[in-house]
Amino acid sequence: MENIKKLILNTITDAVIEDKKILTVTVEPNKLHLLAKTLRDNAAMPFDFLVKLIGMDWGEKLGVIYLLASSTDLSKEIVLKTGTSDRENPLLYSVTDLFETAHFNEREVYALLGIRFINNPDMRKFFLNADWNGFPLRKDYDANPELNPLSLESVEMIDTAPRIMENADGKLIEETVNIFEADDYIINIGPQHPSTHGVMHFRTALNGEIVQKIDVHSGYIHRGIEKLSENLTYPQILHFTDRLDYLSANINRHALCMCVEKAAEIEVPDRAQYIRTIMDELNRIDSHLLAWACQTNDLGATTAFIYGMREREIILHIFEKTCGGRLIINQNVIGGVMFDIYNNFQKDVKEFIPYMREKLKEYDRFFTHNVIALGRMIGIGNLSKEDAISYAVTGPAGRGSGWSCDIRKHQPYSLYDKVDFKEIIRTEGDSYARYLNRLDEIEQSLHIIEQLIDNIPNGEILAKTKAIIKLPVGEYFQRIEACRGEFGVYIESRGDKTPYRMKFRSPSMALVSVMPLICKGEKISDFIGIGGSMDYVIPDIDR
Amino acid sequence: MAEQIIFYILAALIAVFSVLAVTSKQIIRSATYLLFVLLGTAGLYLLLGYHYLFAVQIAVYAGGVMVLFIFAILLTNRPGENVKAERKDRRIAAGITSVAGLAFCGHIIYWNVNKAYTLLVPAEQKVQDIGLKLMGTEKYQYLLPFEFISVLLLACIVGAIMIARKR
Amino acid sequence: MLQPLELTNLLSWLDTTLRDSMPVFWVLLIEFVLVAVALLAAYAILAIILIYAERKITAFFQARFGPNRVGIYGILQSIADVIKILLKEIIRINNVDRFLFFAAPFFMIVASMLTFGAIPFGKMLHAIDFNIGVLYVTAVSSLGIIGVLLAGWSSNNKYSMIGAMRSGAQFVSYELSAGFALMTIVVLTGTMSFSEMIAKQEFCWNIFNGHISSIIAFVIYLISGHAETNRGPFDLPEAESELTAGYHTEYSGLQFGFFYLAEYLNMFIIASIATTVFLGGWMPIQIPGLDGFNQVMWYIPSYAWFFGKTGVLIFLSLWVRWSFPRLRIDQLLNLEWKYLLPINLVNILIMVILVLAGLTLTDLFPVLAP
Amino acid sequence: MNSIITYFKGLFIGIKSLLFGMSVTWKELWTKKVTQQYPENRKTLVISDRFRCELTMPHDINNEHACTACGICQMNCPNGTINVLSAMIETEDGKKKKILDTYTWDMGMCTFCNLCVITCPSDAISFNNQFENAVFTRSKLVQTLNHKGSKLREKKKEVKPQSVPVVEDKLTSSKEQMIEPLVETKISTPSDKSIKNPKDNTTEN
Repeated sequence: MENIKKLILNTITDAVIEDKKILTVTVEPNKLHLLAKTLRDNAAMPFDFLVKLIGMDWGEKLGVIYLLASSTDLSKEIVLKTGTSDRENPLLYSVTDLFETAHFNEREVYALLGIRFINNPDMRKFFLNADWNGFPLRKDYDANPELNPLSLESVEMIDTAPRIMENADGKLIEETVNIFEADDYIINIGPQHPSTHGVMHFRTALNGEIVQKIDVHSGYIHRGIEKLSENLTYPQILHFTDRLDYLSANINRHALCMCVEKAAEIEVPDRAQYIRTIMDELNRIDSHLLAWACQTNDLGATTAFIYGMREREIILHIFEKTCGGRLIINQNVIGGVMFDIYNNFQKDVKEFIPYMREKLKEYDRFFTHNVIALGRMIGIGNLSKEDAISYAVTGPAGRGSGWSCDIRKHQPYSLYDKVDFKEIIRTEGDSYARYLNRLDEIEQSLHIIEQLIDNIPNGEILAKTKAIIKLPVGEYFQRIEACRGEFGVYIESRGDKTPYRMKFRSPSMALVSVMPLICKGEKISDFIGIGGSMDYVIPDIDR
Repeated sequence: MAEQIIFYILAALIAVFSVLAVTSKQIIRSATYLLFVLLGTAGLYLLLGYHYLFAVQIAVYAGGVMVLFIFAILLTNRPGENVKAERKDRRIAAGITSVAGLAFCGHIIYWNVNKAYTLLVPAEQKVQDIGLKLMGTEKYQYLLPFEFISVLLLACIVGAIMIARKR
Repeated sequence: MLQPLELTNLLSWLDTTLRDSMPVFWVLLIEFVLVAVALLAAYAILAIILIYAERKITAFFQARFGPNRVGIYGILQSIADVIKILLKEIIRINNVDRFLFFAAPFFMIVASMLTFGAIPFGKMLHAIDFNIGVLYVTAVSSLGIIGVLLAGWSSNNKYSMIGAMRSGAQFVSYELSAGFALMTIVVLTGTMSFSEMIAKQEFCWNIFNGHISSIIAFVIYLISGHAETNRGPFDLPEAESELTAGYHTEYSGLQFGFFYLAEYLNMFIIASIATTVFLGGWMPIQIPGLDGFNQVMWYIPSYAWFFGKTGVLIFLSLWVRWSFPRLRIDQLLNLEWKYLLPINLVNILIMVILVLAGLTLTDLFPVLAP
Repeated sequence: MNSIITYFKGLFIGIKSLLFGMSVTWKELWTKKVTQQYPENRKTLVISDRFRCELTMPHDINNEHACTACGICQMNCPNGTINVLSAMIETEDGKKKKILDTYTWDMGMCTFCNLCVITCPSDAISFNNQFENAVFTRSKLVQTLNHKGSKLREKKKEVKPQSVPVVEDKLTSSKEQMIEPLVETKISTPSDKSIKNPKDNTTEN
């Protein structure tokens, strides 16, 4: 890291470097792009993975925090900060040309904080309509419903995007670009469509059956969880995490619990760690099963979908008996778990493991080698490793492109450094690789559970915590491997019982942002199939 | 008697739909009316007991040609788009041509209508006979025209490929 | 031979009593009307039974119970659905070509009804017996596609349009294979008439008679027939996960009911043509020489044989439908143009050689000839 | 030649894979069905006892509950589902005392996060297993949990008598602390009450 520090100071002499847990660098807006580029192109340890892009309202300043990590070693992180004190017309420089994932994130920041980014190719608001008044995540936001009345009028979609570009002599030009050509044949896939896995809207330009361009519209179910969290205490925020990516509810909640525990220095009892890890892995199997089922359903195999649901039901039953929830399971709390395991938990889980293994074999016979399925997955939706990193596509999809991006291996948390499991990596990068990755990860999760289930130690399941949890002043990052990729929590605390700023990194957003790239030139049926193989969950995007 | 009633119904249908097919402003409707005309003709064949011709009429025209027509219209036209009215001089020309056609056909029918009754064989033709006639090389047999048609079709296919490849 | 359960007895009794009591013209008129009513009723009842059977069998394939609320084991479910569909509002949609929009479902249902009329359901249970039965069936069933195309176009909906275009491409391609597979058997039997075909299969079904070639033709016919009915792995025109409901997205109420009905009846029609052409139609299983056995087989009425064999084929079609993922349009056309059609052409050639060289089973073992 | 071999190899491998797939569905045709016939199996249906359905306030035979109307549940609820209305009465010895008037809970807004139950200092509320909650209007989802005419259960002897006043003092003394949600570190497992933390007062550290 010392080399990196030198590198930073060599590039930007007036950069402010703070030696916190994670190296934090604050620079002027106009130098950020250069610094990010230097860090990304640094050969020894390229910081080419933009983990989080967090828009901030510090009060006197508006700005952005970038959490960068190295794609070769995810545990190496750097935080970049920049900001502007112009609250009327805040302008920052875009890093979209360096990290493609920044594109949607910057649009999100624009919608929620009103910061516009120079050189971002498409500066429409993400999540919000263009006519939304005010910027919700700003501290001085006026939430009066009269400012943004509910409209029942049908609004014509305008396919033009404003943007600010910087030309060669450093002059800023505001312009509008057309997203679609006038004679494009556009169909709306979504917001109500059986295969968008939620309320998602893809405006798709077709040439016959072939997809030419996709424009992603999101935010139909945006609930403003990050804003809501600013007025709630940490235990209260917990129940929101389950509702982000509801299919990896337990894992998301684990992430927030860990972030708060780390900040408040709470030691989680061993028993709770075991329970958490087992539940996380069960949750992962559950989620991957659903992903498998939905993917098969997207490819038209309804029967396979129901088989997947059948196996998933057993896990849900275990969840229900453990903590009374099936989908939103409310198991983790700060300091441990809410419920201890029930009497027959171990027996049920141990019965499930061989059953699931047998069913995996059945899936192989039924679908994995099916000649039609192969034709619809092999070589479809190719995502190269470079693109995966640039778009920050993690999880089974990222690992299907040959990128080792499992946080459980790179930054082990809970008990993942004590158990033996393989990180499944395939290099093909197509739908089939992602499909197989999921099935193999189910197998690995079973393997992890097998190692833990008999060794759950006795003891407390909940650490003693203060009645009111206040986090010390500071910024806290927590990254975790959710079912769809890296889930992240960022908390900025000002010492209150509520966070000053809360940000969740949703893996699904990266998965959706890469759809226009990998679907281009594929057939419309394959667009659906690729969507199934990416397995995004919409509430995770529409936080 | 029943046959005559059916004949007049079919004839009226054919006549009405023919006119509609020509006068309709929307090209896809014209195609549909044309389809009804073809089906009515097939009905006439059925009435005469020419089952083979009936089936071929439906398979080739209704099932084959019309499907291609509609397909082509779907590919080129927008729903609800009307056909532009034709220029006046062309309309007059078309009127003259159709009257001439009517006179020509009417003449033939008028002078041959009695002969036709004697020529027509009321019994059903066997498919084998038709097949043998089509494939035969003797007098009143049709191998040569059949082959000519296939050459014509080949030319059409080659032409179609050429047009498609240019794009 | 004793055939006490055949409907023939009843029908001929009816015919003679009518002829005794009134002039021929009125007898014919009454009989025409009766036949038409019987066909329509059979059409509707078969559809109801098929829908119920499909839902139940599908459920069993998928570890579910299927309909089980209306009546015992849910047997009244499809009747309830019919009532529901009849009561539903037919929604008027803006900016559509109303005439074609309304006409499209009729094309579908008329085409399948016309085909339905030509099927021999049992001994003497024919509405029409054309001497070109096979050709007639192929010709008339091709009308249905026009309904699909018009429905897709006139709905003024892009999903419907894509569905209709897919359907068109699919139907035009697969009709070739289906036709060629039937022609293979026409080569074998030397006739296009269904009744003659059945008569020739008294001891040896066509599927055995032409052994290799027949079996290939049978499989190809099942595949392409399945594709023509827009079902199973070939349901691209209405691909639920892609196009919501394809060409009939905008239809509701009875209009949708027509599409639905036609789809199910087309499945039945394909199965029954396959039965008639390949599996001996209504002819019972008979073994030359074993008169006692044959007598017992004849005791089972011919329509039971017909529906039994058709039922097996329909089950096969359901089984396939619920086992495979959907094909993509290029895979679908690949299957037809790269596999089925060349195989079919070679197959016809093989069949011609078999027939000319006298290698069919009936040629080799004359005892099997009728 | 090679292409011909691959053509037929592909054909046969494809057919084989399809037959494998069909064998799976064939087997499934004969296995026991896994779905449940819900209204019929009502009597045998087992709902896990930790399953959270309706919030209830258990009353004993004397129509007494344990709710002291402290309002901690109301403060802890992230959605504002709970509304505790209290009334002041004078006890026989002349002291002013806060008692529960109405305790309403809006099921339609509840996310069943269990925070109210685990933070309740006096174990007055719990979730039950009554899962058939469908009603026709949304207003019916708002339920009053305390029964008519019910009153606070007298403290048993083993519970320290001063514990309740402590809470009351704190809550009434400082307005600031009223809004402080108190997350009590306590587990509530209906099946296994023994691991429950015996502490039932909420003292701030």
